[in-house]
Amino acid sequence: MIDKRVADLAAAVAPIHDGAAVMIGGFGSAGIPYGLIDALVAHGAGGLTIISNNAGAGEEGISALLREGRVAKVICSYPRTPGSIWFERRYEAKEVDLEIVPQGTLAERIRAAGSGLGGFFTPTAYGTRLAEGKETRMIDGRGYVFEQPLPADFALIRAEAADRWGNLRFHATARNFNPVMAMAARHTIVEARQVLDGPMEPEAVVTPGIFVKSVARYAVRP
Amino acid sequence: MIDKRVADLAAAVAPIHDGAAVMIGGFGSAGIPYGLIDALVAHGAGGLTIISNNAGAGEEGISALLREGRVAKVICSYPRTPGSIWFERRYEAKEVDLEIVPQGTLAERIRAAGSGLGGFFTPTAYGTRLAEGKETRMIDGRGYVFEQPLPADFALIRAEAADRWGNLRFHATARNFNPVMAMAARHTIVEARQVLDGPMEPEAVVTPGIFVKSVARYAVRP
Amino acid sequence: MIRLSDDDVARRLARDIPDGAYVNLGIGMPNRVASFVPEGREVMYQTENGLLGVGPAPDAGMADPELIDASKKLVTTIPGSAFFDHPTSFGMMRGGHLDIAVLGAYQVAENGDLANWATLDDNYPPAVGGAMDLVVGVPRIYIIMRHVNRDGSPKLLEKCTYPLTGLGVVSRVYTDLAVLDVTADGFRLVELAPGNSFEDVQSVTGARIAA
Amino acid sequence: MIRLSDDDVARRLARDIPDGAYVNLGIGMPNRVASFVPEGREVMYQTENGLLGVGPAPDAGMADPELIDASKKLVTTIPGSAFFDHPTSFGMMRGGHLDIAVLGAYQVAENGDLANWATLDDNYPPAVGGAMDLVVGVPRIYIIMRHVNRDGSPKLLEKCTYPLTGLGVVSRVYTDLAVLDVTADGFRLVELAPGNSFEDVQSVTGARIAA
Repeated sequence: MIDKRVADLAAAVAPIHDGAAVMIGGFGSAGIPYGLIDALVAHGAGGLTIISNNAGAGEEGISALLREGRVAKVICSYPRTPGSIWFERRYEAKEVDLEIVPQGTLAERIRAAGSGLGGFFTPTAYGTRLAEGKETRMIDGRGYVFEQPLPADFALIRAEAADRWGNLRFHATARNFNPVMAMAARHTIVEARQVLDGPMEPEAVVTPGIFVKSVARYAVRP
Repeated sequence: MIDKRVADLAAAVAPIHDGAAVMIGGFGSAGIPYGLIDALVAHGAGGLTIISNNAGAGEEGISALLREGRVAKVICSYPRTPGSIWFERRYEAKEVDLEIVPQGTLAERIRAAGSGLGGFFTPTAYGTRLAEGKETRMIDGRGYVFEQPLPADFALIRAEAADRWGNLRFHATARNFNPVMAMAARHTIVEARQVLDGPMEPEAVVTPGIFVKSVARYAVRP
Repeated sequence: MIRLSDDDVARRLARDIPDGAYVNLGIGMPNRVASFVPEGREVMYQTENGLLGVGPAPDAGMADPELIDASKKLVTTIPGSAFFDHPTSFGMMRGGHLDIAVLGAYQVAENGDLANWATLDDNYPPAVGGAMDLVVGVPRIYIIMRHVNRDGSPKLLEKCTYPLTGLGVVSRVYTDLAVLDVTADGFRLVELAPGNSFEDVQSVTGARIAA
Repeated sequence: MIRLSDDDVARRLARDIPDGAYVNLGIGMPNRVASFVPEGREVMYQTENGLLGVGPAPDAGMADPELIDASKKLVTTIPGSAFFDHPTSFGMMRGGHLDIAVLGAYQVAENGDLANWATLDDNYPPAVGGAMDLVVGVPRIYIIMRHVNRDGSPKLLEKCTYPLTGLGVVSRVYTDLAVLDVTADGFRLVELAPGNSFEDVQSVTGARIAA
């Protein structure tokens, strides 16, 4: 029988090891798996590479991981939101490495990893500082940059609803990076506001369960 | 005001010109825009390049376009289903060119065109006859083939429901190539089994209306 | 010189957003444009975080904390809205499906180069977001900004000195002093803000303007 | 030699499909495997045309003409099913998300090369479908086929003579005479069909089998 439901958030994050690359869904405050991140802070794994659009704000979420010194590197598009105090502190103290990736390239690199592609050419960032050192190519008279797939060991995902097969749907703009990160990690962990008793309607599924390893309930909405 | 609804199928296909590259959604008998194809046969445009997974069967759909001599080239993954008599006849008489693309590569080349990418490396077909003459690359010890984006002038799409903004949803396995082709053509034409009076629920939309130019009602289900 | 208010510049730009357009508005001044689009035009705003058809701020008590725009502001849906994920959102941008993007800028060069994501101050960590994807994909990039910096130095230049966001991407610039097109021959004056002379505007611009 | 029936070969292979597996079954003989998977195992079958969780044929009168599998047969959904589009479907394959694919073959070589999409007969137009995507992405490729061609010539070879589908991709081969693993050292016998000797099977195989 297929049943991806686990007892709680702590059980869900237990496999995350020191030095792991961890994708974390969300954009702004929408779709961030706060419950799983709190559980990861409590779990204690360190030396993490965090792949996410932002680098946390305030004392919550990725900020808490940075505050507790668990993060060795951040790969993101926009680390500097008002209130990203813990990222800024760790960055200025050179305690955390930073790789900046344009947002669409970040999404596409993650998708390439999840889809088994070896890389792609994108026009984004051609001729800019973010393309320095990268392979470029002229295609039909236009400049493109070669970008590599970006996989991860784990993905922490926030869903609106999940069933025991791991099928997921999302709420409003909380969808963002969650479906694509679910595809790209070797071990995808989901917090769902609702864990359904029965199956999700097949047409309503956004992320098919094949991409999901475990599901824990976390009913709090930010 | 945004209103993509047009009077009928004939009005929808009227802009298709001789020599156009036309994507046609569907796999097997599911999700094929039979109404639009019939209208295209009646419309009369010829010298077409047809991009689709199959090359028609029986006397309907793409087979009718082939029978009437409107097709100069087919780009597809699987032209040879039982009953592909018109494709076989035209192919054997050297009246139609054929480009065979592995099915996943076909989907991904169409997606690259719709998403503004310059091409990608895929492991599919590496070392086979279908990679002959193509650029290859070893990435982490594995062979990949470079594949180019595949755009089109028009796409003919079959949807279950559409609203006046062009938002679409699909039915069961009639989804297949329809959403990705809707993204990749300069002019995307939709036949919808239902044209809604009001807006579609935003979470239920599979293809956002931005990818759609016109919508005509065609209530027949195969 | 007589300078338009930020709202008046946004109002001027809004006149150039046609009925039926698909538009991405950047954070800050660009975001104000939506409120000035003339009545009777149906415009679909895209926000990069996965919503086409961005509606106004919610009424008190009706906010959905997971329904936000790219600046993290609470928004609503409108009839015709659709939600989608990030790969689809940036496919819309890069694939040329949007009609117009309205962005702010630190600098615009006469060849259309845009600098709007980083300064020369290396103390700050860099942050790029979706700007580089927008500028390569959207056919009309409209810049809305003050004509000069606070210290009076020009933002419209022969060549950008700040790190570039994109090369040759800007179509038109709306400032508190003028509207300028970027052409193959450099900046070309479209119109002056009321009460200013061509010479006034040229004098605070770091590149030649064709009248 | 005593040959298993096609159903018996499918039944033997089905024993190796574990509970909870995600499996793609090719058209023809591979498709029969589903009906022989032992009771109590929940297996999710993927069909490339956009369904995970393929159920059995519909009851009379309940058919949905737009709910089909890759061989265009009418199917049903089961609890836990999901629909998706082609890019997602082939992302599942290439991205290594499926556990097992069961395919037919014209030829399998001792290095795991597979030929199952084209013969040397150029009169037919070529047709590849999704086979090449499956074999590069799915970690376990199981081949189900007759051990020899109708004329008695071997299908298990030192080197394929037909156009390849993929290089070094086959994990295991199930035939009417034996089950063979593909290893770094070539074919290795897993088991013989009842009543056959190793020498019998080796004599109709075009490559050396390690016992």
